[in-house]
Amino acid sequence: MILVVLALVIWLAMWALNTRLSTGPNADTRAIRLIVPAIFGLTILVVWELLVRGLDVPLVILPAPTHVISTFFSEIPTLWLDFQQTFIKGALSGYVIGCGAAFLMAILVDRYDFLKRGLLPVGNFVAALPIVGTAPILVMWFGFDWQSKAAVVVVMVFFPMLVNTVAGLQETTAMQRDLMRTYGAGYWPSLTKLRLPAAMPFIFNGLKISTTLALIGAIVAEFFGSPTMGMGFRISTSVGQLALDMVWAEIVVAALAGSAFYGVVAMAEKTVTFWHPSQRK
Amino acid sequence: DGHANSVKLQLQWVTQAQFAGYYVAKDKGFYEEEGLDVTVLAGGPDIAPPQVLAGGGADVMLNWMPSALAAREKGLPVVNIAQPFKTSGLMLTCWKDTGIKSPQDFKGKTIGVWFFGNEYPFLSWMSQEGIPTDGGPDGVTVLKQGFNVDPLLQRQADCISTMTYNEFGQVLDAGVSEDELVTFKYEDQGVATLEDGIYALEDNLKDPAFKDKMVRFVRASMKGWKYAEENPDEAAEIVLENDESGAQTEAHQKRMMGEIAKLTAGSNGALDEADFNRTVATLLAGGSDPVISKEPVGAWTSEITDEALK
Amino acid sequence: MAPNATSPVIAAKSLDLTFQTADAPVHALKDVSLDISQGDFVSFIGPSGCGKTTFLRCIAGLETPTGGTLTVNGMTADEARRARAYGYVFQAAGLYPWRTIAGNIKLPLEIMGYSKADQNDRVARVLELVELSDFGAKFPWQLSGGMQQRASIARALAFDADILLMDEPFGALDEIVRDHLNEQLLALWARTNKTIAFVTHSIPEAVYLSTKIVVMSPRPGRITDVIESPLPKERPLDIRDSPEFIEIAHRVREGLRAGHADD
Amino acid sequence: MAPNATSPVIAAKSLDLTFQTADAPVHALKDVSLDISQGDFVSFIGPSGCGKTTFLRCIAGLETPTGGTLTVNGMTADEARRARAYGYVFQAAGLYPWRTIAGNIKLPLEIMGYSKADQNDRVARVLELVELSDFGAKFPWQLSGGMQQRASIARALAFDADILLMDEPFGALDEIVRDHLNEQLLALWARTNKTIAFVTHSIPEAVYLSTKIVVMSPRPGRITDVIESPLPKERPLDIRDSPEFIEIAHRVREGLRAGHADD
Amino acid sequence: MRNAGPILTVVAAIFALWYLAVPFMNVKETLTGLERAGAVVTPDNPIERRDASSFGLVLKNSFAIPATYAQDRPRLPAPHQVASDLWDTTVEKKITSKRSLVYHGWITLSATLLGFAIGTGAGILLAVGIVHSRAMDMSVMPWAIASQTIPILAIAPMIIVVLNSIGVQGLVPKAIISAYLSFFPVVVGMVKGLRAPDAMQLDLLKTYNASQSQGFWKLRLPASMPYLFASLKIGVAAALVGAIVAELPAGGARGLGGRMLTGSYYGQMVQIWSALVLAAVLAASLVLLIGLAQRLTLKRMGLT
Ligand SMILES: Nc1ncnc2c1ncn2[C@@H]1O[C@H](COP(=O)(O)OP(=O)(O)OP(=O)(O)O)[C@@H](O)[C@H]1O
Ligand SMILES: Nc1ncnc2c1ncn2[C@@H]1O[C@H](COP(=O)(O)OP(=O)(O)OP(=O)(O)O)[C@@H](O)[C@H]1O
Ligand SMILES: Cc1ncc(C[n+]2csc(CCO)c2C)c(N)n1
Ligand SMILES: [Mg+2]
Ligand SMILES: [Mg+2]
Repeated sequence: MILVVLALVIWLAMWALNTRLSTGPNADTRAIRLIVPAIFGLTILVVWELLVRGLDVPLVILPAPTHVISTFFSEIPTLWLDFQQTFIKGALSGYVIGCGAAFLMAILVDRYDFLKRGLLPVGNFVAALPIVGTAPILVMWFGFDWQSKAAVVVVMVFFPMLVNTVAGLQETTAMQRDLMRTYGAGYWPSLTKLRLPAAMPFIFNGLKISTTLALIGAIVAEFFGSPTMGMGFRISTSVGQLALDMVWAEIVVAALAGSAFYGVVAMAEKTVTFWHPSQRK
Repeated sequence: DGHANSVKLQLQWVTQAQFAGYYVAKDKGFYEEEGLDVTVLAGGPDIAPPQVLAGGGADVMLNWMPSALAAREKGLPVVNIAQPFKTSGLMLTCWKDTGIKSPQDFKGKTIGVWFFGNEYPFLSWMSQEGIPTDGGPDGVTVLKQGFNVDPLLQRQADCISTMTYNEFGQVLDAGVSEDELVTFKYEDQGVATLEDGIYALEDNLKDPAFKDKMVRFVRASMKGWKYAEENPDEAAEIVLENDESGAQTEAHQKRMMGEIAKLTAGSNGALDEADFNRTVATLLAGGSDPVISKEPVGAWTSEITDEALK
Repeated sequence: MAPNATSPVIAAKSLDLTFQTADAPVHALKDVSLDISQGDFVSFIGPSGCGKTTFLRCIAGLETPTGGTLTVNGMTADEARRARAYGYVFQAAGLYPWRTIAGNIKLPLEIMGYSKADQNDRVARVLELVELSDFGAKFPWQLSGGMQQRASIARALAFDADILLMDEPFGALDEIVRDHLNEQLLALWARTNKTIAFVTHSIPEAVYLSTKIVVMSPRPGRITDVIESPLPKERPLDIRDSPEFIEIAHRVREGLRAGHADD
Repeated sequence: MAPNATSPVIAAKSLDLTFQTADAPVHALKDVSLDISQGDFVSFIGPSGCGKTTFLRCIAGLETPTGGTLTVNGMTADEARRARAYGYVFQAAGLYPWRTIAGNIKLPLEIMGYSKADQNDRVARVLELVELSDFGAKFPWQLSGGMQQRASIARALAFDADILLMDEPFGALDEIVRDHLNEQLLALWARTNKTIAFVTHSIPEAVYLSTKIVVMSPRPGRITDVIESPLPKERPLDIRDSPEFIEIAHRVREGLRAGHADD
Repeated sequence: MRNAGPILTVVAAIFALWYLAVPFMNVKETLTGLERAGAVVTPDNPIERRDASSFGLVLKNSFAIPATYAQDRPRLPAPHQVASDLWDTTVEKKITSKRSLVYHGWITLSATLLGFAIGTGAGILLAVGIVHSRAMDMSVMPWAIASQTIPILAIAPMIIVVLNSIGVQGLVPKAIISAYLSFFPVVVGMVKGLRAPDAMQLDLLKTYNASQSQGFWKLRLPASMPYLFASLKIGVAAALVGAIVAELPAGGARGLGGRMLTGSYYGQMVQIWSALVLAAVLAASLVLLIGLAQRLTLKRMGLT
């Protein structure tokens, strides 16, 4: 009980601290921008730890963070193996193929209005197919290894990427397009010199959304059949063994990998679309 | 209080004739005769019954012993209080034309295995055969098989795990004849582990009222099982009525009931210590990463069945 | 293909243009006839919506008239556009934000296939012309509005078109910067003898710059007055305080007010 | 709390304002002193970035000066804002697009807690004042730019503030519409005897409207000239062709050009 | 409906491709079946056939093509197989029957709607908090993003068990998982929307000395409406996926998720496809409905 009360107290104290920091004089410095969310995350971990201990939550329901962290470090070789299988082979290859195909398709769709009016609504419908149903089908078609995971990822990222890229290619203003016409510029010059650069912020929006989708897709697909490694494989079998610490260690890997992937794409966005108002300053 | 007579039972799979005894006992009023109000909770591939038990979502669960013993080692003290299944229905089913005749022929082949705690008997078996399970020409390539038989039908795997009462039938239903197949029952290989036992939490069993409730529960359940064995078609009908997914077919459930009856036939509900010891031996022998590392203590009790079968 | 001095560079005869919109059709140009000769500086002035932009866009081949004839350099407007007969300056600078100032000016040169060396030469030359030599490597948002507008003029000057179409190029600028750019534009025009068609809202600007002021009125858009300016080609800024100037400005304002009467 | 006629309504003494930005601090106002009396119409003119808007925002209590003193109706600017001492008209109309014209005008009345009946009365009155009575139920986008701007003026007039702060309210309009609104604004001012502070880029506009023209120059923003207008209160539009008018305009232009010299 | 032509063409093209693909996808199992029934197929060895290309097999055994469209356990069911199953399970069955897809669709839909309501409510509240409290903005937002990298399928069972243990069962746990997926798009959209008013619109209120709550009701909320609807469309589709995911560990195999699961479990591909199609139809209808509400609302607000 003491631990529970302590958890509450810590929560309130940290919240007060964060409120002070974020409204204080240095609120806009880089350090504070990093520290505030860090404190928040740390608070959650501490409160979680105290509650698990205080309320005697069984390990098989929810392990304490310290437990998860120690498992994380002792199981690094396994986690690394799973990470390679799921992230590098499954998610990344699916991401590249899916986003690449969507990009090319977007250029076609943008060029032919007929496709835009016909394909996008149908695509919208197809995108609504839940992964839980498509994953078993794709595992059946593409086998147990990473290829089927990549296929699931392709299906998941294709449409968000397509929609964003198409929207981006139409993002130019009438004036920008007219300028091209005054130069008598044909399709390709206006694509490469105007519409693609102008579409970049949207394309990156699609790429960013797709990062988390790719990882989740690859993991979930492994629930429906896999070789004997991979993050989704480990999660589902560890649940069966009630090794919840391992489950959470994999979730930590997923969260870290997902956030890092997102961060890398966001950084690339910053360099490529440095000119966009949202990136300046 | 109201809880004194209410029991929640967590199954380890969706509603099917594998659990006919419990549905029959409920439907025929055997539980009611014992003054019990029983709720049967269906399971599925994402449900770990021990977790449900630990969370208090159920009072008793059905489980395969490897998974239950693993839970015990993880600090969740579950105890087997009855064992309605005498024999194991687990087997590997292989295409004959792959040339597999004996376990030694598995080398270089691809085999589908159920994980989720069910991989240990297989690993134990392979280590007894001296076959590595990490692929290569001299080992087997293991797949985590989903819960259907397509990997075999589509030849993504040379062998897959099946239950005599369910998946094996599905293979046959798909038009495959038995002489195209080679099967290896775990029972015959000496690596069978106990399936579908009834488990409760150790702490709860210290409470006499709970114990009494379990006694009545087991007694009524066994009555249900024996009734199901004798009236397999009626039992299958009862199961169908209780199926919420609407996906089961009558033919399938009737055949399953017939096969299930063979597995429960030898049991009056009491656990045979020899079976328990064989299960433990199999699991302790299992490969480099054994599911249990030491002889379990107190993992089963005869107190309930002794009382129930008096 | 330079047209000889006597035949007009731009010749519109009974031009008509109706936009088909969702509700009612909009009659944007009605019976517009106008000749513009080599070396003319023609300003178009008129209330909002009178069709100034539409007329300029017709000349540029960006809009297709629904009636009448229009020739530019003796060709149809669309042929002239493909032949890159003119440079067009929009109301806003419209620089591409992902290109530097130099990159923006290079854009038409790349598209028209100038050689690399020639591109750099021309960029340097026009940057100097608009007094932005130090800013070639900057991005548009790093420049003030007036500087951006000068860059967009440079962009239209970088290639060899001897018609310049300008749609309210100085609309967004403050009066002083505007005066300054007006002076520079006049100097450039005097030097190059280009033909300039210029849309503006400002009466003093129109009077100060033009050899010919076209007053338009809306609904439907038509020409109500064409005023030939008696001002000399050499025009210091304070010519605007001279009686002739005020006289012309007055006439323009009267013409405008007449067109506005129905508001 | 109406100040007596002799003490100024707005009094700024050595006002200073420096913005702290990521790189260098921006000195937006330096040593600005100015008195505005009841019933004055004061125009602020100056090149872009000279601090006109900043000064107006200081008066409105939207910006806090970093030095000097400023009183509005004898209070600090912030107190005056809380006392709802003024109406503010922004450069763009800034109507809320989800409210009808009447709804937009009602907005300040709702916030200030006027009764329902009073709200409707006032809306009807100011709509009539700006000649928009028929358009109360329309949404902003259904009106032309000029009409929107009039609606935003009506919004600032709907409640009882006798100071009106206007930041380039007619910047986006064409010259004819602008002339028309200028006339109306003058009439309104004559009728109500409000105190008006008015920012503009246009020299003729400043001269035409004001009793007092404040010329500013940038980097750092300061007042370089204050010109009292000798024009009568009654001003027909063609007063702009009169020699006095041209004379003042000339003086303003000179003041501006001096401030621009460093560009 | 000027899009009808292109849509129909695309749909027709998809069906054509689909029909074209069926023989290639199903040829191996079909040949095995025919061989068992006594037909002569080339090659006559199933292992050789496994390693052969489907293309060659179809060419060499063209007589088997009709049979590929009528498989019981097809790798790719033909469209008419799916259509007739859909017809059987929606129109031909009483909607209270457990074999009716309408019954299962309703189970999923009810969890979806409840979850969507919870998720939208929570999302809006969180967004309001983020917009009004800097501390919340800085600390919560990065973690809200991180929360979306957690595979929901992995923690869904835990959520169900934990809720179970505090006595929450039935519809609510499913709705909560569905809410977990739908709240994020709403938060992101609403934060953007509540911050949509520009400096001038905010300053205007300041000149009226308006209070924070007046600012919220009269400016921020109306300004956020277009953003709200855009995110509701994404949110409702996510809620449906969440409800389906939650049905896997919820037990009982009820609902469309349950249908997909048991379909996969018993190798009834057609059943999976029907459930999939119905799920997509549901999602599309929900999105359409929100689009309708959007048009009505924005029209009344004069925003279209
Ligand atoms: N693409 C279009 N579709 C329909 N109507 C149009 C289109 N372009 C212009 N119009 C209409 O044609 C008329 C003339 O427009 P135009 O842009 O030429 O006016 P303008 O004189 O340039 O006005 P401004 O001074 O405001 O730029 C207007 O009524 C306008 O609404
Ligand atoms: N919030 C701010 N933060 C930093 N600098 C600012 C801010 N607001 C204005 N400035 C700077 O202060 C100076 C004066 O700006 P202000 O907007 O008052 O000019 P202005 O005279 O109204 O110009 P314009 O005619 O372009 O509207 C400019 O250099 C501007 O960049
Ligand atoms: C969650 C979970 N999934 C599968 C099994 C293994 N198992 C037990 S019964 C059965 C069905 C046989 O037809 C299977 C596959 C398990 N124990 N727990
Ligand atoms: Mg125009
Ligand atoms: Mg300003």
